[in-house]
Amino acid sequence: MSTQMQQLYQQVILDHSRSRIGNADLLGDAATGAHGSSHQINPTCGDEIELETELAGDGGLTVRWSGDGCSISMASASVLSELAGDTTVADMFVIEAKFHELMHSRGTLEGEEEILGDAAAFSGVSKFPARIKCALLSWVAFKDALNQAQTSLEE
Amino acid sequence: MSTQMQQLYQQVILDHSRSRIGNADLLGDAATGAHGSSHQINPTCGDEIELETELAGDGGLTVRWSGDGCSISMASASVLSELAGDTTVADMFVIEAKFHELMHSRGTLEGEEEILGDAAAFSGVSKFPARIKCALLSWVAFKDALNQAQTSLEE
Amino acid sequence: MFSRLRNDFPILDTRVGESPLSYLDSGATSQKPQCVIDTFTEYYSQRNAAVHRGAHTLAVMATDAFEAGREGVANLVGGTPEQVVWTKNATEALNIVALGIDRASHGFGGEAAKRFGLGPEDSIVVTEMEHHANLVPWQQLAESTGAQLRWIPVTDTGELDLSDLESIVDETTKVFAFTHVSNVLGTINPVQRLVGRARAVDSLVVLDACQSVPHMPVSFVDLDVDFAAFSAHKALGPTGLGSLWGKSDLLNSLPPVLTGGSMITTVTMEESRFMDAPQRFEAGTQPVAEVAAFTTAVNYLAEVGLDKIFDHERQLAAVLLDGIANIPGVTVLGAAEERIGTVAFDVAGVHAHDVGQYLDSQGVAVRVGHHCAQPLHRRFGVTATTRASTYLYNNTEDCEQLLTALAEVRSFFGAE
Amino acid sequence: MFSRLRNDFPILDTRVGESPLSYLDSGATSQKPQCVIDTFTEYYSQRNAAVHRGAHTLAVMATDAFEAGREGVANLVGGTPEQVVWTKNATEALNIVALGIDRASHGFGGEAAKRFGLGPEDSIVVTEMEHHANLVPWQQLAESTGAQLRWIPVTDTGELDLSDLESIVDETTKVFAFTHVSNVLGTINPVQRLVGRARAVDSLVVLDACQSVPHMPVSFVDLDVDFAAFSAHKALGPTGLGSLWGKSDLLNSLPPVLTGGSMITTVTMEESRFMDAPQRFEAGTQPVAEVAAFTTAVNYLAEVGLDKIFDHERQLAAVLLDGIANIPGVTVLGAAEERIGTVAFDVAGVHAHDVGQYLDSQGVAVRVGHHCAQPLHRRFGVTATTRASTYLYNNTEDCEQLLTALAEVRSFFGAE
Ligand SMILES: Cc1ncc(COP(=O)(O)O)c(C=O)c1O
Ligand SMILES: Cc1ncc(COP(=O)(O)O)c(C=O)c1O
Repeated sequence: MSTQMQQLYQQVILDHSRSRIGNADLLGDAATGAHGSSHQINPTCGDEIELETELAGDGGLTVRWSGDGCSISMASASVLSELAGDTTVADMFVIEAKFHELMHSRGTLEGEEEILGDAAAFSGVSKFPARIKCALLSWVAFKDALNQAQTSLEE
Repeated sequence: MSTQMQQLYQQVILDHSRSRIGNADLLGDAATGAHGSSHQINPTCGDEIELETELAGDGGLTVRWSGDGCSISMASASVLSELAGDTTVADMFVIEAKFHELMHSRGTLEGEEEILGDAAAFSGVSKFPARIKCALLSWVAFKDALNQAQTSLEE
Repeated sequence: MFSRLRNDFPILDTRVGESPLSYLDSGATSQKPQCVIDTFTEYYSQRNAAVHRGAHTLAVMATDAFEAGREGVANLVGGTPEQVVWTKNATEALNIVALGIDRASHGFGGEAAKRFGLGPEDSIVVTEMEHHANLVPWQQLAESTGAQLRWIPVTDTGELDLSDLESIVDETTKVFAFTHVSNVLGTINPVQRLVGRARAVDSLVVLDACQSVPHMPVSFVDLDVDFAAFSAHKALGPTGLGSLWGKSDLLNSLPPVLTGGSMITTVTMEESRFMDAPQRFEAGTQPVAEVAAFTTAVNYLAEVGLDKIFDHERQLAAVLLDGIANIPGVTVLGAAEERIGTVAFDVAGVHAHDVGQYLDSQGVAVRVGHHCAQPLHRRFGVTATTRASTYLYNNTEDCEQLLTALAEVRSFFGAE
Repeated sequence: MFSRLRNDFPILDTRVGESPLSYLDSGATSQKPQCVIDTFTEYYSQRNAAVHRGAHTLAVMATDAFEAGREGVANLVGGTPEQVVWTKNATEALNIVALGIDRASHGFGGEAAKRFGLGPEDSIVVTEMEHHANLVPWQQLAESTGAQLRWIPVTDTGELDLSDLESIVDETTKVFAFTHVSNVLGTINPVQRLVGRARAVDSLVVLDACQSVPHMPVSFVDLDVDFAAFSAHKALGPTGLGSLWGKSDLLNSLPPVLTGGSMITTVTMEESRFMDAPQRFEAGTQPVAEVAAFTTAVNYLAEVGLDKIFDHERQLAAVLLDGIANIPGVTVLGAAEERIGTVAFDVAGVHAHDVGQYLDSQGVAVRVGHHCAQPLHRRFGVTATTRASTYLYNNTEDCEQLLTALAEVRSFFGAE
């Protein structure tokens, strides 16, 4: 087994891909309060995710998702949900930007664990151009859904 | 000057291209009796010819044409008109077939002067694939027009 | 012979990490023998020029190469050189037919094109196993003309379910478009039976021959189809080239889609007249070097013999199918008897993307995803599969390399 | 520098009969430097695979090469990689726009595409100097939508006659399509002025950049055009490749014409959804090796410098124009100040086909005919001309070789 493969499929990732945090029934139209939802698809492989965000008054947020995809995309959604549960909206934007940067680093960056938590384990993915989209799928959905939630808050 | 060029532009061809036999005002709709007319165009260079045939009761025929094109295409129409004036319809079909064969011979055939007359001078053209269409333009028009004339005779 | 010709393909010596390359993705695109690669060098160093427009020596040589390619294809698939239209890929070829019919249905092409006209009372029939290239253009045509789109379903064994053929392809059917061979299941469809039905209801037949022409002897004349499409790059030829084959009277009356230079006879500012096929469909500068290279490829295939290639790949298919049957948790899609060496499978508990990644780490190049056949995957209840597809240069070792790696996948991902 | 780089082009060593080759037909297609030719060998021997669909190593390398090409083009002509769509040639690029507007006018593409809709109250404007590729598709669009086709006439000096610009391009004008540089006259058109007028009436601008991109620095961003088309094969790149450049919001709302695999997000049997640009317009397997080779070509051009290329060709144009002025009976079409090294001429008493044949016998490769611009030729009262067109690899000797041969033509054909 090549070390690249071991970096790609770190144990954290494999674990998250199996016990998926945030993977739950969606509220859909039943959602109330400041919320947003986004459906993203990776046309190359057909991977899909539907992701909902709910904003609490105190700046906390909840993420729920349902999806079908490879271990990288599912683990990424799980890690994202875990992080979102532990932090504020403002911090999540920082994390999102960092994660994005990491994914496009082509292996030149190390994931900063203090900021990224388990998401740092995805640093190996950036060496596999074809898999970057997998890792980002849920984050794209997250950004989109969060934007909607914030807009609904402002209204 | 290469010998190929001399074979292509034989003096007979250059002469015909300047004093063009059969190059005359067309009758158009004024034509009576067994006749036909055809317009052919070489899309590559825009060369055109409009050619009319008239069948006499005795199997003789007249060819008239008007056109705009290179020396090969104009000389070919001229030679054709000369031949048509000297022979019968039946013979012209033989000549047409021979000329067609000659043009597609890629230089492997000699033109038979007893049959082809001045048209034998076109043997050099067959070595220039891009020019074969020039040499054949009037012949295609002739075949088409002659078919029409014969059809109108049968009616 | 087949062990020897492998040496003609320089890319097969590549090493992936520590493993030799086992290239089992020829269903997507084939590798090229040295002689095809050399044709590019030779063409661009000795006879590159624009074709059909010049009297100069290079232009004549380029035109010769370009037209010789049509003869090569006609020898390969039947018919005459004029029946061979060059396209950028098979997708363009299929679109030329669908969009040509669209334009005919909207009054283009005059009297001659009326035979192609479609309306709300008509139907177009495809199958559930089509590649998107032979489905989406027909959906668009149905939308544009109001014609109904119908399809022949697929059985659990991955074959066309012909029990309702007579009611699906009926008197309303004006176009029947189907694939010769499935690019996912490897199934060879009963073209004769389908063409027979089309003829009975006087429907046009459009054959997607992308996965048949490279792998078995095919004659579009014997199959009696009206139009057929295939791509050069899947048949040892270069990228950037495909072909539309058609019956001449149909090609000459179908309105062209892409218009411009080299396909017209006269152009005024107000209007234009179009040439006959094949030029009619070849607007603009054509892939001339590609045609030259493909001509070399076609000769190569003819020398090896497509019957022999077919047998060789049947043997490889058997190795793959037998081997996979022994790997727990791996299920092959479809089980048709008549097939080529294309095998798609599902690995329980591991997503195809991850399977492909693992196989790649072991030097095995396969395709993962829906292989441009989403409806077929949905039919089998999956969104993505892993597909191994063979070609003449593959050998038993390539298959064994896949089988060995595949047996390790589920444990690597903890799916056992 | 320019004398040195000539050695990079192997075909220029060809001898035609007893003469060296003077290749003056780059307006039709350019020759390729060794590095571009080598890219084919390198690509097919080391990284050939289908792009965008696979996780395996070769597929990743092929995808990288393919996408890097977009970056190269964006560096060349401005904008971002997503604005660069690969096509088979420039003709396809122009057709994508014209046919996309056609489809939008017939209800395709939903709300977003409504902005493109054309009807009988609208007009499309072209010019009298267009290549058929930028004329015929607009004629077809006019026929399909009922819109009026108008054109800007050409003056005796071979320039656009802009005296009636305001009445030709008016409030009804929805599309204004014109060439940057004439492929016959060499005239460089005043793009800024034309775009200004289009903006004033809120019309789309489509630029045919086939003859500008290879020969001078061009920025589609600075020119502020909406769409632009050019071909790789005229810019040291391979046959089988062209490009459509567009503003992103326009590209993303224009309905695609060719549909099939790799341009969809979801496909059911009933309907399909399309990706954003550039993939939206790239159905089926793409010319990947061609993109890799063109990337090499673009780098080569950048290294030489398009400003230097422009100056070099201006000098050659002067040699040609001065020389021809001294040959009795030869008349150049047009006399624009702003021009590239493309010179079309008429020889009194000798048909262009014969002129070209004679020049070829002296090793000079030029184009003869209407150069896909029949209306422009009609405008100058001729059906065919002889055209010499230069590129960076040409030198003064090439021009002299043409001039010497040209001076002999009329006596050879007895036209003096
Ligand atoms: C001005 C112009 N427009 C369009 C084209 C068509 O380009 P292509 O043949 O690559 O489609 C050409 C060249 O043939 C041209 O010179
Ligand atoms: C069955 C089938 N049809 C159509 C296509 C499309 O061919 P291309 O990509 O050359 O357009 C393919 C391959 O991708 C295929 O396998």
